Order: sequence, then structure tokens, then C-alpha cells
Amino acid sequence: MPQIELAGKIYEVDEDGFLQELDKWNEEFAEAYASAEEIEGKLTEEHWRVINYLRDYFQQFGIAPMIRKICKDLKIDMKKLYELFPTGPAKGACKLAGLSKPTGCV
Amino acid sequence: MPQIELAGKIYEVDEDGFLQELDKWNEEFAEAYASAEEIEGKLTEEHWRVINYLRDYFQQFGIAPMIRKICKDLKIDMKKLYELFPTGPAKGACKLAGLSKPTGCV
Amino acid sequence: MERSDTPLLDELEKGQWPSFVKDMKEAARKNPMAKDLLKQLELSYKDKIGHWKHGGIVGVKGYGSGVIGRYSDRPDLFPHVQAFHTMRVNHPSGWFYKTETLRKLCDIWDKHGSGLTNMHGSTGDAILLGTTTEHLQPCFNDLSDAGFDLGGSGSALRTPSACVGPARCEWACVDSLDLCYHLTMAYQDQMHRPMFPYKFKIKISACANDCVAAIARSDLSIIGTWKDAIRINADEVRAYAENINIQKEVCDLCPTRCMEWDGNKLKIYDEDCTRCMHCINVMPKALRPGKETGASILVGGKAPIVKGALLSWVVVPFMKLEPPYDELKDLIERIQDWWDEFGKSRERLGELIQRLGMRVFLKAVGLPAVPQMVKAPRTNPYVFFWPEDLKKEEK
Amino acid sequence: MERSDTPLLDELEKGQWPSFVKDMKEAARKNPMAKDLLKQLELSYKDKIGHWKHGGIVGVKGYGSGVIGRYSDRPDLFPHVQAFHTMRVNHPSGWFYKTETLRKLCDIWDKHGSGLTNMHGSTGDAILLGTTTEHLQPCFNDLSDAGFDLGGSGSALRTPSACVGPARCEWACVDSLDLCYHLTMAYQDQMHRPMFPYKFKIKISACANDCVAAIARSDLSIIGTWKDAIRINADEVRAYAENINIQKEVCDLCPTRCMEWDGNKLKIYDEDCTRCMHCINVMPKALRPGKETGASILVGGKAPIVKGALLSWVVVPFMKLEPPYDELKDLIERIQDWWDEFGKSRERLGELIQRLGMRVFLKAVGLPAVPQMVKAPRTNPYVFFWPEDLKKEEK
Amino acid sequence: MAKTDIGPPDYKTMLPPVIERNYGKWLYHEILKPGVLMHVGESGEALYSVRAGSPRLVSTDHIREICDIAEKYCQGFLRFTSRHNIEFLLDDEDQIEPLVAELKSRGYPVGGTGHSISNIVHTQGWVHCHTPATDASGPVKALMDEIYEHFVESKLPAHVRIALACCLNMCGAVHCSDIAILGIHRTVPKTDNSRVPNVCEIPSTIASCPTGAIRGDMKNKTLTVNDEKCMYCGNCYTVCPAMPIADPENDGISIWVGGKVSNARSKPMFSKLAIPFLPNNPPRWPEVVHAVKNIIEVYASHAKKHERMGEWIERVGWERFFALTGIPFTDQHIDDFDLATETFRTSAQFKWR
Amino acid sequence: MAKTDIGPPDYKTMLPPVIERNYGKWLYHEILKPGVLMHVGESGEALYSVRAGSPRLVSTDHIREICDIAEKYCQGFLRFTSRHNIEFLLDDEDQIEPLVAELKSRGYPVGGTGHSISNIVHTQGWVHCHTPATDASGPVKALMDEIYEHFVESKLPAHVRIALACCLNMCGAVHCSDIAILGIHRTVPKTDNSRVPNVCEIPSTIASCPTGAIRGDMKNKTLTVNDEKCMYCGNCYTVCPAMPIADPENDGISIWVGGKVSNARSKPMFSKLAIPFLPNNPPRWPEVVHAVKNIIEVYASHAKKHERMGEWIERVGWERFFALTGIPFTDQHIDDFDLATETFRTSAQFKWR
Ligand code: SRM
Ligand code: SRM
Ligand code: SRM
Ligand code: SRM
Ligand code: SF4
Ligand code: SF4
Ligand code: SF4
Ligand code: SF4
Ligand code: SF4
Ligand code: SF4
Ligand code: SF4
Ligand code: SF4
Repeated sequence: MPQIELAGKIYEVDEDGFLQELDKWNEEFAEAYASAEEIEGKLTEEHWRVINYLRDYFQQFGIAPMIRKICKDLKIDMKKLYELFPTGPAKGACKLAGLSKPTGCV
Repeated sequence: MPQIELAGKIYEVDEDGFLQELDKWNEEFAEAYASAEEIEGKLTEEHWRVINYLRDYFQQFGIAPMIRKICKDLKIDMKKLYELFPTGPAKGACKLAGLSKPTGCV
Repeated sequence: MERSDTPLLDELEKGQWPSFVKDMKEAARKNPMAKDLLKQLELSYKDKIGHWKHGGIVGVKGYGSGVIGRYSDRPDLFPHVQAFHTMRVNHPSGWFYKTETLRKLCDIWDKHGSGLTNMHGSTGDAILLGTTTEHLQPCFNDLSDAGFDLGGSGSALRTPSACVGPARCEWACVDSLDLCYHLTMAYQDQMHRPMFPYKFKIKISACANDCVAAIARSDLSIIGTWKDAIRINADEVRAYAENINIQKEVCDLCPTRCMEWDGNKLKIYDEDCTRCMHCINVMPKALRPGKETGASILVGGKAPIVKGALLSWVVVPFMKLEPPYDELKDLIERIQDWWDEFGKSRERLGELIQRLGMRVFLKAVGLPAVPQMVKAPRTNPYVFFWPEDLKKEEK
Repeated sequence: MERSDTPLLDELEKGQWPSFVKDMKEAARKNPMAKDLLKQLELSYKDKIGHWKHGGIVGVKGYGSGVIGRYSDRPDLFPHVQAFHTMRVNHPSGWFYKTETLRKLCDIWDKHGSGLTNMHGSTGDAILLGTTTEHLQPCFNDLSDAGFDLGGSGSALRTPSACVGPARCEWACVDSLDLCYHLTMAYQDQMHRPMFPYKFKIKISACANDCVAAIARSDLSIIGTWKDAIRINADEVRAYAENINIQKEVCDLCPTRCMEWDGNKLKIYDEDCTRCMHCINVMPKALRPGKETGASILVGGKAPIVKGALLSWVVVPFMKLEPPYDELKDLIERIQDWWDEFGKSRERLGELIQRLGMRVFLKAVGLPAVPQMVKAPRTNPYVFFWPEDLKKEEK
Repeated sequence: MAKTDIGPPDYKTMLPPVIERNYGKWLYHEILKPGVLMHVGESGEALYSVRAGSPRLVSTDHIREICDIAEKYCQGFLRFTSRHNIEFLLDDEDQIEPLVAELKSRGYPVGGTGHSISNIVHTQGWVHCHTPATDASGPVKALMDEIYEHFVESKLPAHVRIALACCLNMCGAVHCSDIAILGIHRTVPKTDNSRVPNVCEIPSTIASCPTGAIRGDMKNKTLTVNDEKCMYCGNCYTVCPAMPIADPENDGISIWVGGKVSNARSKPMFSKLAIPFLPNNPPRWPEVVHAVKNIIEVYASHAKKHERMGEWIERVGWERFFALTGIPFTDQHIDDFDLATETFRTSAQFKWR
Repeated sequence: MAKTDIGPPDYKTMLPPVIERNYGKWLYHEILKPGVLMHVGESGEALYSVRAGSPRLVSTDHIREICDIAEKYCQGFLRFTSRHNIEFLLDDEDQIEPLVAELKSRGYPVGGTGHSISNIVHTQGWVHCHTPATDASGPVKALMDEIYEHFVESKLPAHVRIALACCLNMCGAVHCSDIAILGIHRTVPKTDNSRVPNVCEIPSTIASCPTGAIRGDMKNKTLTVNDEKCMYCGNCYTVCPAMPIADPENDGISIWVGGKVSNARSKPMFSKLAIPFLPNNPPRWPEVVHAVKNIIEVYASHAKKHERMGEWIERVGWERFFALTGIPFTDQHIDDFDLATETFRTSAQFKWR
């Protein structure tokens, strides 16, 4: 299993960089991974809104939310979402949020 | 609603004699009703085995058991059942046991 | 003229078709139950709603079925129908009667009941319509003495019925009447003492015209057929040709188009014939079913409640049917055992097969899968394999 | 002779049909990825099992789709296919190419990928088979510079496709190519940024022959048809009669039997014609579709997973289809909105309609119920009434 | 005590001698005229059956009248048919005409054979059942009066079998009739949760609902219907008296067409919805009578010989059926139960009308 | 940065001049010989298309070779078909023969038109996908070698469309093919509950199972498959990597027949199960090739002209199909999924064989 070192810590990830031990997730992980997902600079409050939403949703329902739901609940549109996470919500946002790799719909 | 007096107590029953307030059921009710259901003499231990089984089952599952189940669980056959309750399990036994009027299968 | 109590129903005495209102009035003249029934029905016509209470469980000693309990919801207005139970009297196979038998039934019913009947109910019983709880046992006693017995009701075997068959029909491929009688007698217990998950109906039509609608309304439908060739009387074919257009009315309507008519001779490719009966129906003098006769057995037919209506499904394409019908009875019992074991309360056989799968049913009752069982093989790839189908590997 | 590394695959170089193994070897000669792919495939042939890991989510900036991630489960043996992602390149409508365009594609792929492709994938994309994660963005940049874009993947609109239509086919009732291009351009966002409950496919066949199998594999299937009469060239009919048996090959195979041929003149009862195309197919010189053309819109087609395969269902019997296709786009958007609102994750449009009922769907998207939508009306009596259907009584 | 389980009278004791002699050896039959069948045996002997219509709901006196007639002409032998007609069984050809004459004079229609409309199979309705959405005998009588000619004559393209059921239980083979008349409710049952605990089995009631519209609370012994999911079948009422569903203003009748049972030519078919709702309008249900007559007339003038209602519709298409009868097509015609998708049009083949 | 959302190249820029001129104004076509189509416009101009077979999995060099040919004969214009064949587009009739000759000499089969077997639509298999139960390109190549004559000649009763999908996802229109070849698993997925919590969405996995065979425990983050209810579709693996299903010994191929897509004559139809299982036997899958050839041969010798596989089977009956092909009928042929009852025989009409 590949490993990745971020901000001095070692994480087990899969080939796509998705965390393989979800309980190891922490904010530094997200912060440190951001640049790999084409996010320039530090994560903003808006990034965190999305990330926290994703984590809450995942904790509550065991799945990643559908895109429409993210946009509705957070009152942002797709364009904005891709501005925040240029590699898209499924790849970028979920990865940073430490969700299991989506096979569904995000 | 018709009423019936058995062993000195008054019970609400429907036209078929089924108890309309199931919580009013008691052993005297069964005993007193037996003759109306063509049972000669007092209820025997075997009668009570069936009645108690029906009541337990009803309390647990909210329905009367299917005949096959009665026979299997109590290890008696249909003939025996009709000997005990000449008007049949649905009419005779359930009525005495104070179950709601079966619409299903007994 | 006296003002009628039943102005609405009176309207139904008019017209050419025989009127049930006339019969009700006839009975009402001498029977108070019939009179109150008439009046209650008038009220229903006025209110556009039925006036019977829900359900009713009444019966006769030793039986769990045969009587349908019924109570008026306006006993205040119609005291004579406060209790008004129906007795289902098992009919003689094929609904054949001698008048003396019928008269006995009438006399008993005038003595104990409303004097109104249905000849017959749609399951096939002679329906004695309306009596009180007190009269049930005495009425039954009289019926029994006169040689009658009750039919089925509740979660029991229901009164089997059969088309007129060999008694009058030249196309009968099985003795529907004898078989019906035989099964009725063999299964008295199942009929009178409900013990199944739900009702179970058997109907027998001696050919594919299905004159008792077996396929549509019986859990076990027996439909006569034959294995060999249609018998052709060439002269009679030519005689028909004088009056009908054989090409258009017969050949072109054959579902498998397996007939050829050259204006003189009719050729049937019997291996393609699906024995639909059409050609025989149109030319009964010229064509007859083959000689190697028997029946197809179908299961699962029923009305819509709960999971939707079902037409019966072929499970045995061909079975010879001769007394004592052991093969058939064996099968019936295997089927009922399985259903009884796995069926939920109020689940018909067809619904159980629907729920557990035909393959599970076939295995349980020991019938081999054959293409005749399906219109077409499955389209979805959700195929189960029995463990024994798989190559066993060392793990 | 050297012992081959790929004895099993070598067997597939034999025979007359062009061999994919030859192509793989060709590519393998100059490309290490192709070489490892070949070797890994040989291992699969030996082991009878695939050697790719599950899934993979990779992509290019700004897009959520267009790339299928893939990783070898034996990177130890085949390091060059450790990552081996597929890029789906949106094809030009109708799969028309100038060679210069194709050559550009080849050059880009030789630069960035394995040199292997599928021309085309079964949704219709040009599939560039296998590259590394690092190459994805540069490859996309080169593609974009050369005028290409990616197709759909994931829970997005998938690359629409269309039959050759008016470009070459005399039967085209709508401009399938233009419509396909138009929709593709209009819905770039839906294609590249997945936001639906699941995939959504659009396919367009310009007549009922359905040469892109639209009805079987698209959520929205557009099938050309006409409203007026088949155009008959009587002379050409007679010319065909020299070579074919018009009665047998044409009239008798017409599904509605709405044609009459008297050996000289062909009469079509167009009001009975269901525009199946058969007669036109057999006699293309003699018969042509009518002039009042448009398309039927069908929805719901899909492969078996999860609830079983579906063929699309007619929801608009006839729609004129001319640029800018506003009526159609309006409908598509209403449909997608409804689906997006009520669909569960991984629930295709057809499955949602199945779950909530056609009547709910029709009401939501504002389409009137017409008999063309069904093979036959319902048989079960489980009929809902909208509140507005009921007479309102005072309570 | 009365003997039990003796079974019905043995049919063999009920057969006229000519049947006993030719039992299983009939050769062919002819319909001599509407209502009169001749069956000829291999022996050359003939049996004549004269079929008379019956309201089915008959009094004992009515039965005695039938007996009188049978004794006068048929040595006391008769039978009933699977559609509740009466058949007088004769072996003497000369008795046919006098019998037919007497039947007619007493008001018995003679017919129902061949390409006619035979008796309407029906059920109890307000006369005896507890779940009806309409009456049975009444609409049947009103309709038979109007289509009487089709019973006593035989001038339709093929048999037309009509059946009526007063509720969705569909006692009878209503669901496979050329024309089915079906009583339906249209409003949700009104649950009386004060009675539920004493008179209803909660799990059985939940299980009774085809669409899963009922939720139950075993603790508090209550039942709740999700109005949106309820299609008023009334099955919950069958098992739970505390859920009455009858509603005088909204109950009524639906019309179904194109079913059949026989295997002749086409396979057995279910009837399909033609008219979702017609009002209950006793005593003569004019809307129902009119609607059924219209369907019969359109069928009679368009179908080919031997073509049953459903076979005709299948040939010309449902689009055409609705166009010809003028019946409006609605979203209620489109199935939305379990197998609904099987009825959706999965092809570009259809007619414009 | 690269431009996004530019869409595909405009097809209008890809059309040869003869098409530009006659776009939407074609009059009729003729199949000059297998693989060679002539389309004539209202203008009188003709377009010739020469169709060549392709393995679909092609190298860039292969594409360049095609380009070379197209430049030599077709001014650089060509297209691919919806079944992945290559079509060379000419306006000069004289170039047909030289082109065909060159194609043949380079090993390109010319054909696939009219009543032939065109290219087999297929999928990735072991070449690129993660869920295959068999390879795709391999069986296709092995089979096309054996039925090559039916591509280059046009001697069948009608079109025969064959498709292959390597798993139940059925990429392609496999489910509506005259003959469908489908990779199937036959054993239950092996759940690795140590990975489930980190790599699987439990609710999605449960929802993915068509037969409801999967139970999930949200607390402990585990999944359990009820073996009895699992029919090995592999959909759970698609959403949950911790449920691998591939099984070298038990994976294999099933054969389906009688589907079609066109509306010509009969309506579109699904393919139906013919052979539940044949082993994976690389590199040439002899059992599969043999089975498909047998079906083609029986069809070819029994069907009438213009009759597609499914139309022929519908006419003669599935009883006859099984009898003629010698394929054993098993309980697996009988549907047991959601709409199963619609496939059961609800009539007494059938053949003995
Ligand atoms: C009397 C009769 C109608 C008639 O007027 O002819 C009848 C009357 C009733 N039927 Fe029936 N059924 C009658 C033949 C049928 C048939 C036809 C047949 O047997 O050929 C069917 C359709 C076939 C079938 O069984 O599928 C039929 C399908 C039902 C159903 C549907 C449920 C099911 O799927 O089984 C019910 C509801 C129930 O069982 O709870 C039902 C229930 C009833 C009840 C008992 C009402 C109830 O919910 O408890 C009716 C009693 C009416 C009364 O008060 O007199 N009845 N019932 C028929 C029996 C007479 C006889 O014994 O000859
Ligand atoms: C590449 C392609 C097959 C091919 O070799 O041509 C393909 C390949 C895959 N398909 Fe497909 N599908 C491809 C056309 C189809 C089609 C045909 C079509 O689009 O016309 C279908 C049937 C039509 C339909 O959508 O219903 C199809 C139905 C599926 C399904 C079935 C689930 C469903 O939507 O009902 C899945 C499973 C899924 O989505 O999880 C699937 C999933 C997949 C995945 C992504 C595997 C997976 O489970 O994640 C495959 C990736 C293979 C790989 O690694 O390269 N693929 N897939 C086709 C796309 C190429 C292209 O873009 O041109
Ligand atoms: C008497 C009866 C059987 C019984 O045991 O009671 C009977 C008797 C005959 N039927 Fe029937 N059928 C009888 C109910 C049925 C039914 C059941 C029903 O209607 O509920 C059917 C199935 C109806 C359906 O498909 O929906 C039925 C479908 C047939 C057919 C096929 C008709 C068709 O073309 O679909 C024939 C053949 C024919 O008439 O050409 C037939 C033919 C016959 C023959 C000619 C058989 C014979 O050779 O004796 C009998 C006289 C027919 C006539 O009336 O013209 N019988 N027949 C039933 C009379 C009912 C009545 O009073 O009208
Ligand atoms: C080139 C192509 C369209 C495209 O955009 O690529 C095409 C082109 C033509 N099709 Fe097609 N069809 C094409 C795929 C299809 C498909 C889809 C498929 O096979 O996946 C179908 C539906 C197949 C099915 O029903 O399963 C299809 C069903 C037809 C039919 C109806 C056949 C039938 O009788 O069922 C015709 C009419 C005919 O050939 O008589 C037809 C006729 C034609 C005509 C004659 C139309 C015309 O006038 O130009 C074209 C030449 C046919 C030939 O090959 O003999 N085309 N045609 C496709 C060639 C595929 C290939 O390489 O073989
Ligand atoms: S089902 Fe057949 S055998 Fe029985 S009466 Fe009808 S036509 Fe005669
Ligand atoms: S019985 Fe039916 S299938 Fe057989 S030959 Fe006669 S019409 Fe044809
Ligand atoms: S679908 Fe019709 S219009 Fe399109 S290519 Fe095929 S035959 Fe021509
Ligand atoms: S298009 Fe089809 S339905 Fe119309 S006339 Fe031609 S063959 Fe008949
Ligand atoms: S159809 Fe319904 S209402 Fe009529 S008798 Fe049967 S159960 Fe009663
Ligand atoms: S009436 Fe029928 S649908 Fe409505 S709640 Fe009762 S059982 Fe369910
Ligand atoms: S059919 Fe299955 S295995 Fe084959 S490419 Fe599609 S998803 Fe992959
Ligand atoms: S393989 Fe298919 S049937 Fe089996 S558990 Fe997984 S999803 Fe369910």
C-alpha cells in the first residue's frame, strides 16, 4: 500500500491518494494535500465549509452526499465548487475531507 | 354493541361472541363460554394448552398463528383440534382465548 | 295503487331480462328475512352504500368452513336480517341436477332460511342466501340427511369445479366430472377444516376452451389436451367448405399457422399445433382432438389481491389422468405441503412461487424444468447456480 | 526461433479476422506501457482473471469526468502499467474523420500514452487506452490545443451519439448529426462536471431502424419518424417485383398487415402503418418515409444493473426537431431536474420512473398521457386518483 | 348427529339416461338456433340442450318453476352452466319447440350460445357482501335489459363475456373478461384507532396492503395510512374492520376490456382498463349501461368474424380503440403497480390514432 | 492553460464534399456487394462506402495505416460505424475495386453489410476493466475467425448482431443482440470486513444489490452477504472494493439469443438465456465458439428470409429452439427476478418439442 508523507506525518493512501485509514484524518492532512489537488495557497474558510459538510454528512449517513445536495445545502453552485476544488468534488474535496473513495455520485 | 353475561360478569362482544375489549379476558370467560362452543364439560388441560399457546402467540406477534403452526408447535393434529374445539380453531379456540376475530388463517 | 316501499328496486322489475327483484319479492311475500333483505337493499340503493357489518365467523359443528357470517348494520330497521348467514352447498360436478334433488334443497331452505339462493356462486357452490345463527346447525343436519354437504370457505380447499366435459362435450380430453368428484371426495378434510395459509382452488376444464375459466381463477388448473394428431374427417371438411371460408376462418386464425388448405384437402402439421382448439371449434364435425389424451397442469391462478392477478402457469405439460389419479394427487399434496410450509398467512400459492422463485418451487415438488413452462427464457442475467452446479475446487 | 513471452496470446494472431494481439505487439515494440500491458494480459490468460485493481479516481483540472483511472495489481511484474488510465475523447458526430484529424490524435497519444486505442468505445468516444497520472493534464492540454475535448464519465451526461443519418442515409427523418452536436455543445457542463444521481445517456437514430441502438442503451432515446404517408414510386415497386416476392417479403412481414399488392400496384393504408421501416428497407428505391418528419422521444433505456435492463419508453410520440431544438432541450431539462431532485444515488432515470410511477413523472415534467405511451392499459385495478379527480363533498 | 364429510351428491346419479349411454362418446355438436344445442354421439343418439337465462339470485319458488318445466319436458333433468344459465336436457327433438315456447311465455330468455353475449357472471354487491363499492345484481339487470338482443341472437363477431365484481377482490373471472365491470372505491379508508387494538391484527393489516401504504405501531396498537400511497383497494378493510372504506359519493364503477380465458387462437389475456370511473347511479346505472353498449357496438362494427374483443384491439391497437370508442385516455390507464414497466411502449411502432 | 468545454471537432468539417453537397438529400441506396454500399442522391451523385472489419482495439500505427489508405483512395475521408467497423468514403466508383483489393491484401475483411454478421460489439475484458468475468477481445477474435465467412458474405436469413460484455454491467447493447455473449461470475463475493470501513460506503453497497442479499452493520462497519440470495452480479464490488468476486475456476460465459434493437417488422426485444454457463477457456474459448456457431447454423437453416433470430424463435417457439439446437433446458432458464411471472407460460398453448 502506498504511503504519503504530509506535514511530517505518514499516511496510508491508495494510488489515487485517498486515505486508507479514515480515522487518521486531521486538518493538517487536508491542508497539506491541498496543493496536490490544484488548490493554490492555504485552504480558505469556504474550503472548510465544504470539507466539514462532507465529513458531517459522511459521519451521519455513511455516504458522500450527491452533488446537488452539496450545492443546495451549502448554497453554492457547481462553478464555485470547481473554483474551490479544481479537480472536482469527488476527487478533490472528498480526498481532502478524508472520505472513502466515492463510487457513487459526488 | 351486544353484551354477554358470563359467570356473573358482563363482557362486550360482537355478534359472533368475540370479545371486544381484549384486556377484559380472564380464565372464567373462557370457562364460561366453552359450552357455547360445543365443548362438553369443563375445559381440560389440553384445552388450556391450546388457549395459552394462542394467547402467548398473539401477545408476541399480534396475530393468531396459522393452523399448521399450532399443530406443529403443540404436536397435535387437526382431528384432535376439532375434538377439543368442535367449532374449529378459528371460531372456537380463538374466541375462548380472547383473541381478536381472526380474518387470516386460523 | 299502494305506494311501494321499494321505488328504486321496482325500476329493476322492468325490462326483458329476468329480474332478481321479482324473485326477492316473491320470497318476501312468505319470508320475513327476505322481506327485510329487500328493504335493506332498497336503503342501499338510496344511500349508495352496503348495509352489512364487517365479517362474521359462524359455522357448524366439526367444520371450520362452509358458512359466511353476515350481520346487518341496521338491525333496528331490519331485525330479520340482523343475522343473515350464507351456506355454501357443494354442487354435484358439472351442476347436473335431478329436479327431485333440487326440490329437496328448496324445501330445506324454505324451512331454515330466506328462501333466496344463488344458483350458483362463482366458485360453484349452490349458495343458500341468508339464515340466522340458530338455524345453521339444524339446516346442516337436514342438508346432510338429504345427501348434501357444505363447500369450502376460509383458508381451505375450495369447492372444486369442472366443465360439463364428457357428459356432453365431444372435446373432453379428460373426465373432468369424475376427476372433480374424486378430488372433492378425497379432500373433504382440507375443504371443511381450513388449515392452509389461504384459500386453494381447483378447477378442471376438459379442453383448452377452458369453459370453467380454470386458468384465471384456480390455484391448480387442470386443462385437457392431447399428444397425437388432430383427427380429420376429410369429407366433413369439404362439407364445411360449402359454408365457410376455411382459409380465412380457420387456417389464417390458427395461431401457429400450421394448417394448409388447398380447396380440397386440409393438412395439419401437428408437430407445430399448440392445440388451441380453434380449428376444431369452427369445424366440430370435421375435426376432433387426438386420441392420446390427458391434461396440462397449471398452478398459481388468482384474483388481484394482494400482489396482482395471476393466470395459472404450466408446470406439467402433460399428465395422463385416470382413476385413481394417484400421480395427480401426489403432486397436489407435494404442492400443498410446500405452500403450507413456506406460505405466509393470506399468501396464495402463486404469490409464494412469485416470492421464492419457480426454481425453488420446482425443486421442492420434484418437477423437472421444461421449456413448456415459459413463454420465453429469462432476459435478466441474475442467474442462480445450485451449489451442485459448480465445479468443486480445493480451497 | 525465440521462445515467445506470450504463448497464449500468440494463438490469437492466427486466423483471418484482424488480430488485436498484432496491434498490441505493434505498439509494444515501441512503447513500454503497451509491452507491459501485453504481458499482463498474457498473465490474465494464464490465470483466467483480470489483473487490474478496483477503481481509480483521476482527472484533469476543472473536469470531474473523462478519465477512467486504472492501476495494475501486479506493479511488481508490470511497472509500466502501474497506472494505466483511459481518456475518453469525444468523437465527431457520426464518427466522421478527416485523416489529418486522426493523425493528430495518434501523435498526441504516442507522445503521452500507450499508443493503443479503441476506435471507439461503446458509448461512442475515441478511447485512448492507458497512460500515467502525470501525463493526464499534459495530454489533455495537447488534445485541447488540437481541437479535441473529453467525453463523459461518472454521474454525468455521457457523450451523446447519433447514427450516420442525413450525411449518408436516405431515411433520416431528423438531422441526427446536427442534433447530436448541438446537444453535446449545449451540455458541456453536464458532461464534464458530474452532478446527476448517475449517468445519463442520449442517443439519436434518425429512423426506426435505430442504427445506434438508442432504445436499448440511452436514458433519452430520440428516434426519427414521420406523420404523413409513405412515398411510393409505383414504377420502382414493379421493378422490385421482378426480383423479389413482394407479397411474401414485404406485405406478409408488415407488422400491421396494412399493405395490399395486387401484382401491379402497391396500396398502403397509412393510418394503420406503424412506420416500422420494413417495407422501405426491402425496397429502398420504391418507398420513402413521408415528408412530415420529426422524432419520437423515449426515455429510460439502460443495462441490467440494478433493477434489470430497460428499453426506453415512448413519452412524446412526435416532436418536430429543428434548430435550436428548444422544445427538446426544455423537455430534457425538465426531465433531468425531476430526476436530479428525486433520484437516489446510482438510480437511473428509468429506475426512478419505475419507482415513483409514470403518472408522477408525466405530471412533473408536464407531458399529457396518450395511448402511444403504452403497449396496453393497466390490467391491475390499483388505480390512483388525483385529489382533483374527485368530486369534492362537504364533510 | 348429522353425518359430516359425505361430499356432494354424486353427479352420476344426476345424469339423464341419454348422457349415461353416450358419456365420453360424443361425436360432434351443432347449434340448432340461439340457445339450442344438439350433441350427437358416436351411437348416433342426440342430446338437445336448451339454454335459458337466469338472474342467478333466485327464489326457491323460481327453482321449483324450473323443476316443473324440466319435469314436463326433460324427465326432470337439467343443469346449470358455469355462467349460471339453466340448461334443459332433452333427448326428444320434438319437445324443443314446445319447451322453448313455454320458456319464452314465462319470460325466460333462450340464447347465450355461439357468438352471443351470455349471462353476466357477477357477485353479491349490496345484497350480501361487506366490501362492495357497488351493487352486483342491479347493474347486471339494467345492462342485460339493454343488450338483451345479444343474448337471444347470435350476431356478434365472437363470444362476448361480460362479468361484474363489486370490489377489487374480484369474485369471478372478472379480470379475464371481454368486458369487466368493477366496483371501485376512490377514497382512503378511515382508520378508527380506538377499535384497532381489539378487532385488528396489526401485522396482518400491514401485510394486506399491496402498496405498503400502512404503517403500524405495535406498542400503541395503531395503524396509519399514508394517503399518497393508498389506491383504495379495500384489502385492509377485509382484514381489519376498523378501516371502513365505503364512501357513497366517491364509490363507483370502472370498465375493463379485452380479456379472455379460452386458449382458442390467442392466449388467455387479462382485461385492461378502459374507463377509470363511472358514478354509482342506482337503480339503473345509465352511465355504465351506455358505456358498455358503446364498446359493444364499436367492437361489433369493427372486429372480424371469430375475433374476440381483445384480439380485435390487439390487432388494431389501443390507440385505435380509444379513438374509435371516444373514451379519453388518462394517466390512470398507465400502469403504476409492480409490473408496470412491462406495459410501457418499448418501440417506435405505434399509430397516431 | 488548456481551453475546456470546447466540445468535439465539428462533424461538418469532417464530411467529404460529396456528402456536403448531398447532405439530407439522399434518394436510395444499393448494396453493390458485401461491404460496398452505394448511396445515390436526388442530385444523381453517388457516394460509395467500403466497410472493413476492425478489431477495435487498435494501435496508433494501425490508425495511420487506415489513414494512408483513406488518403490514397478517399481524399482522406472515412468514418467508423456504430459497430466499430471502418468505412472508407469514396465518390469515384472506379476506386472501389482497387481499394477493396488493397484492403484484402492488407488483411482487412470487407463486408458486414446486409444479411451478414457484422462486427461483434464488445468491451474491455482483461485488457482494461476491473470487474470482468472473462476477456472481451479474445473470445471475439476467436469467434470472428470461425464465422468469418458470414462477415464477408451475406447469406444469412437476416442480420445477425453479436455482442459481448465481460460482466453484468453490459457495456454495449448486449442485452438486445441476436446473440449475446456475457461474462458471468458464479460465486459469492468474498467480503473483507477489515477494509470495509475505510473503502466502502455501507449504505451504497447495500443499495447496490439487486436481490437485497447484503446486510450492513453501520455501527461496526461491516457487510454480510446472504449466500442464498446472491446471484453473483458483482454490483457490490463495483461500489465496494472490499468485495472481490472474480474467481478463476468458476467465472465463465453465458449465451443469450433472440434480441434485437430495430423496429423493423417486430418490436425491439431483449435477448433471452440460451446457455447458462460455458467455461473460460483461453486463448480460444472453443466451447463458446462451438456453441455460437451451432446456434447460427440452426438459425440459418430454419429461419425464413428477413427473419431475425428472435423473430424466428418467436415463430417456432422456444420449445422448438431448444429441441433443434440440442441445448438443455434448465431451471436457470426460468426467470426468478422481479418480473419473472411475466415470463411464465399462462396458456395451454405450447408445443411438445
Ligand atoms: C359468494 C362469492 C361471490 C358470488 O356471489 O358468487 C364470493 C363472495 C365473497 N368472497 Fe370471493 N366469492 C366467490 C368466489 C370468488 C372467486 C371466483 C372463484 O372462486 O372462482 C374469486 C376469484 C378467484 C380467486 O380466488 O382468486 C374470489 C375472490 C375473493 C377474494 C380475493 C382474494 C384472493 O386473492 O384470494 C376475497 C378476499 C379474501 O379472501 O379475503 C374474497 C372474499 C369474499 C367474501 C368472503 C368477502 C370477504 O372479504 O370476506 C365474500 C362473501 C360475500 C358474502 O357475504 O356472501 N373472494 N371469490 C363466490 C363464492 C361462491 C361459491 O362458493 O360458489
Ligand atoms: C469503455 C466502455 C466499454 C468499452 O470497451 O467500450 C465501458 C467501460 C466501463 N463501464 Fe460501461 N463502458 C462503456 C459503455 C457502456 C454502455 C454502452 C453505451 O453507453 O452505449 C453501457 C450500457 C448502457 C447503459 O449505460 O445502460 C454501460 C454500462 C455500464 C454499467 C451499468 C450500470 C448502469 O448504468 O446501469 C456500469 C456500472 C457502473 O456504472 O457502475 C459501467 C461501468 C463501466 C466501468 C467504468 C467499470 C466500473 O464499474 O467502474 C468500465 C471501465 C472499463 C475500463 O476500465 O476501461 N458501464 N457502459 C464503454 C464506454 C466507452 C465510451 O465512452 O465510448
Ligand atoms: C355450458 C358451458 C360449460 C359448462 O360446463 O357449463 C360451455 C359449453 C360449451 N362451450 Fe364453452 N361453455 C361454457 C363456458 C365457457 C367459458 C367460461 C366462461 O364464459 O366464463 C369459456 C371461456 C370464455 C373466455 O374465453 O373468456 C368458454 C369458451 C368456449 C369456447 C372458446 C371461445 C373462443 O373462441 O374464445 C368454445 C368454442 C366455440 O364456441 O367456438 C366453447 C364451446 C363450447 C361448446 C360448443 C362445447 C361443446 O362442444 O359442447 C359448448 C356450447 C357452447 C355454446 O354455448 O355455444 N366454449 N366456454 C359453459 C356455458 C356458459 C354459459 O352459460 O354461457
Ligand atoms: C453504418 C450504420 C450506421 C452508423 O451510423 O454507423 C448503419 C447503416 C445502415 N443501416 Fe443500420 N447501420 C448500422 C447499425 C445498425 C444497428 C445497430 C447495431 O447493429 O448495433 C441496427 C440495429 C440492429 C438490431 O436490430 O439489433 C441497424 C439496423 C438496421 C436495419 C434493420 C434490420 C432489421 O431488419 O432488423 C436496417 C434495414 C436493413 O438493413 O434492411 C438498416 C439499414 C442500414 C442502411 C441500409 C441505411 C442506409 O440506407 O444507409 C445502412 C447500411 C446497412 C448495411 O450495413 O447493410 N440498419 N443498423 C451502422 C453499421 C454498423 C456496422 O458496422 O455493422
Ligand atoms: S372446456 Fe372443452 S371439454 Fe369442457 S365443455 Fe368446454 S369445450 Fe367441452
Ligand atoms: S388446434 Fe389451434 S394450433 Fe392446432 S391446428 Fe387447430 S387452430 Fe392450429
Ligand atoms: S437509423 Fe435510420 S436514418 Fe439512421 S442510419 Fe439507420 S437507417 Fe439511416
Ligand atoms: S413501414 Fe412497416 S408498418 Fe408501415 S407499411 Fe411498411 S412494413 Fe407496414
Ligand atoms: S367482489 Fe368484493 S364485494 Fe363483491 S362479493 Fe366478492 S368480495 Fe364481496
Ligand atoms: S385501501 Fe388498499 S391501498 Fe389503501 S391502505 Fe388499505 S390496503 Fe392499502
Ligand atoms: S462489461 Fe463489465 S467488465 Fe466489461 S468493460 Fe463493462 S464494466 Fe468492465
Ligand atoms: S454479487 Fe450481486 S447479488 Fe451478490 S451480494 Fe453482490 S450485489 Fe448482491
